[in-house]
Amino acid sequence: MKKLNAFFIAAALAAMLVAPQFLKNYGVYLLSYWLIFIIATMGLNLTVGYAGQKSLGHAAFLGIGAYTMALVLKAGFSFWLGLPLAAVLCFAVGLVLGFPALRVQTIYLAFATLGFNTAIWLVMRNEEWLTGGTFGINNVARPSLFGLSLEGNRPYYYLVLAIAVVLALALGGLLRSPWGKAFTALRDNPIRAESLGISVRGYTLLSFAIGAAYAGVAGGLFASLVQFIEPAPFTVAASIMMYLMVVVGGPGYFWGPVLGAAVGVVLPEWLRDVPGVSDWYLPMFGAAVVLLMVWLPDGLLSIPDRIRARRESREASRARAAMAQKVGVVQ
Amino acid sequence: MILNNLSFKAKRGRITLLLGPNGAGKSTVLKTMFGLLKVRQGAIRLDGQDITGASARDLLVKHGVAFVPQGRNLFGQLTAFENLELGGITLGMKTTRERIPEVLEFFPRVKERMHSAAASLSGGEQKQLEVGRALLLRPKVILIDEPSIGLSPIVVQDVFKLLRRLADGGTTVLMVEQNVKSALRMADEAIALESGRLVLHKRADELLADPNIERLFLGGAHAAAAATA
Amino acid sequence: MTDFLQLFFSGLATGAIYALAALGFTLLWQASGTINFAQGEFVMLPAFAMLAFMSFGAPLAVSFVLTIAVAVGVLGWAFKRGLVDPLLKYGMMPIVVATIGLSIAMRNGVRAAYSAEAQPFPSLFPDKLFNVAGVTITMGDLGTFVLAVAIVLATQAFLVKTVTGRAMQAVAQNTESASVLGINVPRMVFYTFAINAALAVAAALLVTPTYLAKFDMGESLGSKAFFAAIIGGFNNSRGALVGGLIVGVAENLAAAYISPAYKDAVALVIFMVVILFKPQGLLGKKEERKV
Amino acid sequence: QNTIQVANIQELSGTGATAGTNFRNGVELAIKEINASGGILGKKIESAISDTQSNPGVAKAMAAKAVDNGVIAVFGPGFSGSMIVSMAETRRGETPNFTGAEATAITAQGNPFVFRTSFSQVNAMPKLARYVAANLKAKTIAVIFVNNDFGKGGRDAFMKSAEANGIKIVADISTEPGQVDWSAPVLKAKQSNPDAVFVYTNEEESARALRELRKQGWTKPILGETVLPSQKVIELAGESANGILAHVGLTVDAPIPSMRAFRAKFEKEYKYIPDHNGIKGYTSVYMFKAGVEKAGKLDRIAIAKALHGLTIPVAKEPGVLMDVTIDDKGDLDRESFIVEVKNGKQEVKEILPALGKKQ
Amino acid sequence: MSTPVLRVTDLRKSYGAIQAVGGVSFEVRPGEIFGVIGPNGSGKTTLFNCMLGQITPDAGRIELNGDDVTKLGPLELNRRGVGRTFQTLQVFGKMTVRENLIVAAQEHQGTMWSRMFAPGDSGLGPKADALIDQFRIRHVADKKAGTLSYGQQKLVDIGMAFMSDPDLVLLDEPCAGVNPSLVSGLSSLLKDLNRTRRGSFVVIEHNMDFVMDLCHRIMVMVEGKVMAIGTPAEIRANKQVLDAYLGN
Ligand SMILES: Nc1ncnc2c1ncn2[C@@H]1O[C@H](COP(=O)(O)OP(=O)(O)OP(=O)(O)O)[C@@H](O)[C@H]1O
Ligand SMILES: Nc1ncnc2c1ncn2[C@@H]1O[C@H](COP(=O)(O)OP(=O)(O)OP(=O)(O)O)[C@@H](O)[C@H]1O
Ligand SMILES: [Mg+2]
Ligand SMILES: [Mg+2]
Repeated sequence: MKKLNAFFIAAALAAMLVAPQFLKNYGVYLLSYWLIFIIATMGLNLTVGYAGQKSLGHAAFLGIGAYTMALVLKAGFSFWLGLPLAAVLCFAVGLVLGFPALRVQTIYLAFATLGFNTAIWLVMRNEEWLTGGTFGINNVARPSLFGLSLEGNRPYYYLVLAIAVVLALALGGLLRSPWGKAFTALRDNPIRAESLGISVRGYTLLSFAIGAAYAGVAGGLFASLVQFIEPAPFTVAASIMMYLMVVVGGPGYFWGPVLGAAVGVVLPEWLRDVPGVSDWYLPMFGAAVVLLMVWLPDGLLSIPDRIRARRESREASRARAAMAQKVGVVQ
Repeated sequence: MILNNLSFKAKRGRITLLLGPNGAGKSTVLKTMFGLLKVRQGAIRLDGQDITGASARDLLVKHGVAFVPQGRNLFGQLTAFENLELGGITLGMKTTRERIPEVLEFFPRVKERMHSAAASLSGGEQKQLEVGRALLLRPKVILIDEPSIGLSPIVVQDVFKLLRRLADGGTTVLMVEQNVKSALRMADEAIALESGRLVLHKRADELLADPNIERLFLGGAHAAAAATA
Repeated sequence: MTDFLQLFFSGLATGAIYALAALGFTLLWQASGTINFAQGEFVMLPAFAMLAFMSFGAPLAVSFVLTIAVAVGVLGWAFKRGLVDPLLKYGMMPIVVATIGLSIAMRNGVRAAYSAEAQPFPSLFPDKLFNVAGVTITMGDLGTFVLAVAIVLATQAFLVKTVTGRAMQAVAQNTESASVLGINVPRMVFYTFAINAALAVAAALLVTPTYLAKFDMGESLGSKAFFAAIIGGFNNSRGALVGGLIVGVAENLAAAYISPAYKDAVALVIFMVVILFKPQGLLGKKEERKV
Repeated sequence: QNTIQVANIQELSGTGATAGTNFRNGVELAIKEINASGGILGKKIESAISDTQSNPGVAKAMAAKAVDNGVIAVFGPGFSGSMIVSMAETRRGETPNFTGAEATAITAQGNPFVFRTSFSQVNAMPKLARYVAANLKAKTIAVIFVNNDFGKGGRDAFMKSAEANGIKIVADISTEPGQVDWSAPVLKAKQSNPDAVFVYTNEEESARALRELRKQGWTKPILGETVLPSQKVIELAGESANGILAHVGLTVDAPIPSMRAFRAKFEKEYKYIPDHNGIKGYTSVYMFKAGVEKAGKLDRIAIAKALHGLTIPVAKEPGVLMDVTIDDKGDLDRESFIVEVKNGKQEVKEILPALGKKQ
Repeated sequence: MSTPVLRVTDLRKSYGAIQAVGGVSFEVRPGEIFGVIGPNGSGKTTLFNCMLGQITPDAGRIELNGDDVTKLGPLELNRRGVGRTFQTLQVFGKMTVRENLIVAAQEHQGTMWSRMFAPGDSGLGPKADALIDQFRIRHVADKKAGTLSYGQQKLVDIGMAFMSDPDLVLLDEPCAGVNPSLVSGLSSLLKDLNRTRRGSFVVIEHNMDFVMDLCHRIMVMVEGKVMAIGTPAEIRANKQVLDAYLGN
């Protein structure tokens, strides 16, 4: 099983590495877009999927990251300052947003984060002196590394890929450590967790902050990818979309965001080109999401679990049947 | 698969006790009989009538079967009184209101807390409320899963006495208990399960008189099977 | 002062609209423990259905009745069977996401199949203006307000006072206990969704003359209603009314006296304060003891 | 290659859907006509429609895709934000790009491949302001605008030209896209007691604003630009629309035979009356056609070059509906109208000459 | 005499008109097994929840090893070596039994920072396995705790309370729903821990055989007040207690 997994990962990574050679600008751009949403939803998956905090405000962090990057670049500083700054800023704001989560839980927390998102969006739209308001910020540059320009779509894609891989490794490590269990405990039963010395406060705040930092990095990369930002991609609707990606992929599954972001980003693009769909690609996308949920309520990545469960129950019943024959029934 | 090739009879007007270690499948038996879980194979009959696969509602309304599950099964935000009212939802509001005071007589503790939210009651109070809610229906058959959990000794005795009285009045009682000794004292028959299989079916007084009883139950049902086989 | 009153009364009329849409949220929450992110689209679709019936020459009243019948079937029964039944036991996340998908499908489906243009919608009320103490009120505002309040109160009474209503709530709180008590769970859940569908049609009838029939009308309506429901209390239908009115009035006053650009922020501030200090909403019931 | 590949990239879903759909339909109608009458240089046009979801990130992707596919021209998108990012792609692909977007920044960057299909707000607003100052003698105006890039851009441009014409802005009122309750903005406008109110919002909001103005007993002039007196707003607002006075760059109600004919064709094809975006889409294809024909070959750079400084008279190319001149930045110039809404219909009060002619 | 492990002085908690706990005082000595019995609704669980910081008492004082801990929350108390079980089942339903046990003690290993890089089971695997065997739940060790039977979940809950080797454990009806054979096992486990580690326990229980056999001293609560404190023999002989609680 472990070997199979490693093989899959290696194959996927290899595919991601060579893919741009076979794609034109659009394809490469789309892949970068997808990777950026993988990074963002990896963070959200930590908050929602692992720690069980219902957050509907993730797009706000994406936005904060994007604006940080744009403003840093506009001010003449480097991309390489912008990216960590975006992460740190989002980490800090994430910590602050975590505080409501200490007071309210479940849907009420979802409401609170949704309100937070709207507030951030209002600031982005109305504070024209800072954010350019509805006109947005144009000509956001792409970086260069060791004198190598990453301006082109391909080089930039490789940068995004590298960052995504590094962040995935970091998250994987974190989740495998006792922290991962603590987050899950928090999700399952915070009252019990608290009485076992698991700091609900600490882990809740951290789950928000780390999740937010991922979104911040994603936002920074996003700004440079599109090279123009305005408030629209950071609305509550965008948060809801990211939430959708996490749940469709499989909340609490490490690779969930990869599939979820594919559903959210790549699927609609693919549907555009399906013959006969054209104008109906969005309704089809919506319907696909509904069907996916009905079919796999625990997300796409629950498929292996399902197969395993089925196999196990088959084996168990076979074993019992054999046993029953041997023992017989006492009357 | 949790239950395996299990057959037994519970007789009318008798208290049949379902015993066994944790995870033996006792609760599963009751849930399955009450139509909450699907039967993979086999049949459940009531008075000779096949009720396999009947819905909980049909069992309750048509066949007079009531069920008191093991876990928490109250509507936490409603008051104790409202919970009782809902308990009689299949009887109609008028009958229910008439019967509630009778039931409350048995459980003075609940009566005092009648207008508190069910979730704010203590564990034992909640259990009493649940038992009371089922008695309201005056069922012909009552399936009851570990009524003694959380009840103080006096109340356990009271509940057992009450069940005895119901049985003597013709009600069929099928009860799961871990409070083995006191339960055996009031029951008519006992069945023991182990890993979803039936390992013993005896008269309660016989089992109680068995000099090995201590060892039987302290040593687990495996020993019981061995002893009786 | 007249200005203030003008704003206040206009706000009440708008708030009543929000309340009506918010009612759907509270109803589904109370009676099935779900949140329907397609609630706005559940209002949008009947609006177009009524327009369609009218385009075949049916009068408004007939279209309304026909649409209710269709909605109970499609938005009630089919929604329950196709989406809620298979997902309810998996908790809230899958349902929420499925309804998000549904809203995307409905919104864009109407756009692709019908049109992206806004369509006018006939008002139930004559186009008449009143002038009371310097405050102008339209017949439509007044009628909408009165009907919306009546509908909300009637729904609340139904849930609390009738046996069926109580059984519906019981199902939402604890499905397993409800079935143990012999409550017909599937039927109660169906009632919930049927009523929700019918309410959505009523909301469409009252709301669309102002909102105009447009494929994305559900989006803003849905989010305002959502805020309203939270402020009032998700588990109380009267809360929807209170929440709706508060949002409607507060927005207006904020736009006039504070900052129009931040008018949405005012509803938001109220919303945040309510969530943090009384998360169950102004009229909502407190959650239960946990240990 | 036997066909001319073009991309029709528009806001077909999301907030820009109404405008985008109109523009798309206009483009498609023109293509259909051109193909029916033999195409351009004997070749048929084939268009690939794509939806930006009103999202710049997606618009950029769509433009990149179009360039990847080697299209000869791109039509759209119409959102200024989307256009700003997508035109970087078409510039990279050296592909002529026609847009309905109005923001000044689009042609200000010196991109040799962008072409407008209507006035920019900076060109349109002075015409309105001049007319208001001269004919209405209004001294003070309240401005109600929608707080998005369209509304904000129009407001900025209008305020500037109003002040240039000696008109004072006494109230500057922002509203939300999709706003339903208009009592507060209208009340604020009333309180500032201006000689006229200028309303610059999208269709539905305009209709609601008009109704609220009537409800609150507004009797002074209501000024607008293109959207406010549009057919859709009149349909939605009913009687409340009467009395609007507005500058209109393009209107299907213009007393011009070619425009009437277009309106009829469009309505036949799509079962509704187009707004100015429909005209923009339609005429842009004919502008493209004129460009290609002038260049004489299907060469993107040559086409773009040919279009700069080109004047296309209706006499030569009826599809442009009105004589139009494209300047060297890609901005265009043509006649426009001052209209008044009476009995639910636009009536042209005055035809304003093209800017170039006047000076 | 050494300081008591736990001293409760005049603790009070009311819910509106209902006085759940009305002035309770007692001490638990080091190495003592202290029983709390009383009729349903007499305030035992409420007392526990107050002592463990789950709810705030209206008045009174709680001392742990001489320190005032009245205002501390469950987290802080756990860090000071207090473990507990719950009357209503509280396990991590989506984690396996083994994970439940491991997570129950991991926060007592190393620092937050070091835990970030520690192995997934924090080195607690063997300890968890030992408990699993002791409770005879090996066959369900890798099942999700939420799918276990009532009694099995109860055992997991009890096991979690002991994973971090607490000095004081508060158990709320540990025997409820547990098979008699395991009840006696539990009894020996507690006695064992009490002897070897001098662990102190407070046990709420309705199973009199268990309480009388296990506890050194027993407190009887009625209507939120202390009716009697004494050795099992004294309690058994107390007429008042017999009437109020034990029956014949
Ligand atoms: N939903 C489920 N999924 C998987 N296994 C289950 C599920 N429900 C019950 N089981 C398993 O079935 C077995 C029997 O459970 P059941 O609740 O019937 O036991 P029980 O005899 O009532 O035990 P107890 O005395 O502890 O209440 C247990 O091993 C349990 O783990
Ligand atoms: N949150 C609450 N709101 C209102 N009343 C409460 C609340 N918590 C407890 N009570 C009341 O306080 C009393 C004491 O409850 P508690 O749970 O402490 O009893 P207990 O001694 O543990 O009983 P049992 O043996 O049945 O578990 C009960 O009558 C209960 O109804
Ligand atoms: Mg059981
Ligand atoms: Mg208790």
